[in-house]
Amino acid sequence: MSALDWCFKKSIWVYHVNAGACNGCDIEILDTLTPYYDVERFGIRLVHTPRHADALLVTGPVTRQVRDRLLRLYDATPDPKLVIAVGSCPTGGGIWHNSYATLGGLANVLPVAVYVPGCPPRPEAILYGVAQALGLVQQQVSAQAYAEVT
Amino acid sequence: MLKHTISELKEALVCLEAGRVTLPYPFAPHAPEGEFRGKPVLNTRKCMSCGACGNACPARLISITDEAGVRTLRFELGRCTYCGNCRDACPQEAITLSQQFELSTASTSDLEIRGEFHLQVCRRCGAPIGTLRQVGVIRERLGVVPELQIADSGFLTLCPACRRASFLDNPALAVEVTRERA
Amino acid sequence: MSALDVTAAVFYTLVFPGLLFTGVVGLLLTWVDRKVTAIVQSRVGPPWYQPFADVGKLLAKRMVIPRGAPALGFLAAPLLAITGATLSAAIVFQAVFKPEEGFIGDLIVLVYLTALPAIGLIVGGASSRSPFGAVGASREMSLILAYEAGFLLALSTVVVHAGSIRLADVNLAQLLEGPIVWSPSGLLAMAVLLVCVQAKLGFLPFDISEAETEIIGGPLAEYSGVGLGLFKLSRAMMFLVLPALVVVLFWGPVTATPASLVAFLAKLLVVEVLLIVAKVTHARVRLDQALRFFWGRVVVVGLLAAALAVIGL
Amino acid sequence: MPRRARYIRTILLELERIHSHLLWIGLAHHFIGFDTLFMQAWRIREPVMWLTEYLTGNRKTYGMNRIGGVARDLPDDAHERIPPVLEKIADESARAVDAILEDASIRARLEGVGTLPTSAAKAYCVAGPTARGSGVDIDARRDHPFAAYPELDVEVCVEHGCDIWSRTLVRVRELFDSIKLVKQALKQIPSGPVMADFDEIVPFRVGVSSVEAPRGEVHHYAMTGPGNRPYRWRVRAPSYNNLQSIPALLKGQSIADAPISVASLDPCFSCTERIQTVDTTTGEVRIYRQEDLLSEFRKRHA
Repeated sequence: MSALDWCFKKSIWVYHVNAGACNGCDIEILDTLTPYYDVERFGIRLVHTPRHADALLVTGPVTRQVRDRLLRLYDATPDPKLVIAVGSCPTGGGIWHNSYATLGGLANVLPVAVYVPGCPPRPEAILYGVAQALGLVQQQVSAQAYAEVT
Repeated sequence: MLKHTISELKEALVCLEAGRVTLPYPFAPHAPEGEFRGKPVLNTRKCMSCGACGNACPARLISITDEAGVRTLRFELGRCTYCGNCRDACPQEAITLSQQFELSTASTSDLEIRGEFHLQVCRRCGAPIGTLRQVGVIRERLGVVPELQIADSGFLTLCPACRRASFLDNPALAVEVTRERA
Repeated sequence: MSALDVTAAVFYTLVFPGLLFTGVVGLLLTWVDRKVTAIVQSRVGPPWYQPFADVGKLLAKRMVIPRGAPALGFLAAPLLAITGATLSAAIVFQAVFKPEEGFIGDLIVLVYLTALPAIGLIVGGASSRSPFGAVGASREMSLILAYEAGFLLALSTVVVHAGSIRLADVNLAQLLEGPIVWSPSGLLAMAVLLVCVQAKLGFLPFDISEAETEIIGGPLAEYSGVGLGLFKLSRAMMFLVLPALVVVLFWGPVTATPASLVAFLAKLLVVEVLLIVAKVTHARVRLDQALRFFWGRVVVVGLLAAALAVIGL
Repeated sequence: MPRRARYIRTILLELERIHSHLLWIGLAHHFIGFDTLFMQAWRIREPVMWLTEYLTGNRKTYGMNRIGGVARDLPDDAHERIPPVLEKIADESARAVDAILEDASIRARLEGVGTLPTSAAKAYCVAGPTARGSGVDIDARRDHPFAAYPELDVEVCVEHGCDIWSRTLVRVRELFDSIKLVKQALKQIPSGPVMADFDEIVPFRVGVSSVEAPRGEVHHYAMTGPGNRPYRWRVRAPSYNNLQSIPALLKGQSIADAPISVASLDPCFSCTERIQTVDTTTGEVRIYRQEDLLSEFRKRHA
């Protein structure tokens, strides 16, 4: 773990992108900054331009209109960068997954590091997702499979 | 200028009096109280894979496919909005919404629930009727109600088309029906 | 200048009170700033190493140069800012550690050097080919016009008190008559200087040129990686240098003895916390309001302080 | 719909208004650079979010309204849990508001900025606190009451300052009024069922409702469809007509006032981004203006 990795683990500047979300997840993202959850303890800060950002927090099912702006935003963020999908809409398209107006989730547009499902995900869940992207915590959820044997 | 400085002192007072309120999360859990609508969990013993939940789900994330005698029930919880309609629609109360909310994952395939159930096939034409459990539940329920007692429970393993056909071919049953009307 | 003197001078400006020392202490003071802001906002705030991690990460990230931007201006701006911060740190601490080497008129040179980071911002903003950069640069220019007047008036009061424009003499004068701040004119001048330092640092009531929510970082909008890192580092260094200047000018003699150094540190922290509390309890003012405030109240009080000093109070 | 369900819907709407107004007060001060109040306002707001999470199972998407009533009854200890939270919010926001009333730096940024005279407010037919801040006395809870509002006394807060400061005052007074309304609703809530019983949702029936949301009147048009799925659903959010007044707000102001003027409408951009036609075959996106729609319609039905 070189000094460089240490710096990246300890200081992540986050830029929030609303790709057609209903503002539910956006408010929960802002909630993580507020005193009860205080994401600055982990060195995470909300910045207002993609140039300063290390991680893109994307909310919303990526409507057609926002697609090329989202790609330009992704290019504007200097490497190394992370993309974190916040909410059920970017994770799988939410209710609008088969609607003509959306592209059905973020995976079809950008390489996503971590998905944080939830409608809206609790601020703790977003905090847990970003901490997991930083490798501070383990993933809790796993698939459930069952085959009936008679 | 004086009023301004007074109001600033009041602001500082309000802030300092509140003290530090940050929760020790994630080092200490902060579980939701009451009936929180978290990740749906399928109780595979109770579930008879009837598909009522699929019909009630707004995000259409429950898919049922029947092939080669096996019905696969698949929940793609990546799209789930945790509304609880599937829990309300399930006749067997097999789906419950857990209190789990930390669902972050690196790949959406971790958010899937998959269940395979054997199908009951119609003994005459081989078309699938429902899962073995469904037929079991129906037989159990029919067994309980006396007046619905039909002599031969063979009808249960016939698909609706074949059942209709067997009624027509069987003269004894037809006679019985007409006598009552006359 | 023999080879030894050159290496001593280079060591002096680049390592001890120069780049390295000021950078480290400046970043620590930025942590104090973020911690105090967090406490007032009733939350925990970042760990002590946070500014180091931020600047370290920025220096390691790839720097994106906007297409069509004049590369020379774009790359020179952060260097301009960092050299300004380093040299002004060297001069301010010279009065403390090597008083005898101070040259006549180093106070005037200091005025120009402390303006270099702001000029770096202007050059950076103008050459970043983005409307936000342009607006940020023009705001920074008019802000400089606003607070330079007050800054000079406060310094003139000190010059009148100390009777010389050499930092070491100011130290000497305070050694004899005691800190300038006790005299009424000194007190007024210190208040004026504090307000101008708040604007020079770009702290909240006056962070008009780098308003995050209005023009997304102004001149810094297009910077990333090394450029942004250098700008943040120079801002952290100025956060040490300017309050240190205030303490050296107004608040008593500062000599190289450990006792007075500890007193210097204590006074420095008092000034820092004063700046931070002012930052936390104020909203950002508009540019025209800032100009009216500086050219109105601040210049009047500055003139009053200078007049009192001339009379001899 | 049973009376108890009406009361539960009213209580939840007022709780949402409380958290929405506290959210706006925090955000507005974030836009003018006063982050301390942003943090403090959202700290005061957090208990309401936990309360609604306890009542409905989710912090924000309550999912309580169902056809014919409410999905879930109030938990039995609701009467012990809600009042203390409201008390805490009432006195903490009272002290915070009292602290900022005289702060010159805030007044300088909010007073006389983003002015929308009463005539312009009526011309742009803005709704909600934006209208009430400009002296337009409209409030859906009193003009055409819904849910349990006929049995509650709603106090409509109107300010005549026509600028951002008066909109702030309107929202602050509405915050305290909502706290009073929730307490009154809790006292008067009748017992009884929360869900009317009906067998089938008749398809292709139309329902229209207009409700006083925190940002203004929101109008829903819904048509039921086969298989208990909505066949048509159209929402006209208040931000849709509030946003039309932005040119009037921004005229003759500097860049610094632009974000706070737009934010003073408490706009919800997601609610207004819906008029978008996509040609499903080519995938080409087109925005229709009113004239194009009218001409298209006349052509089809000429």
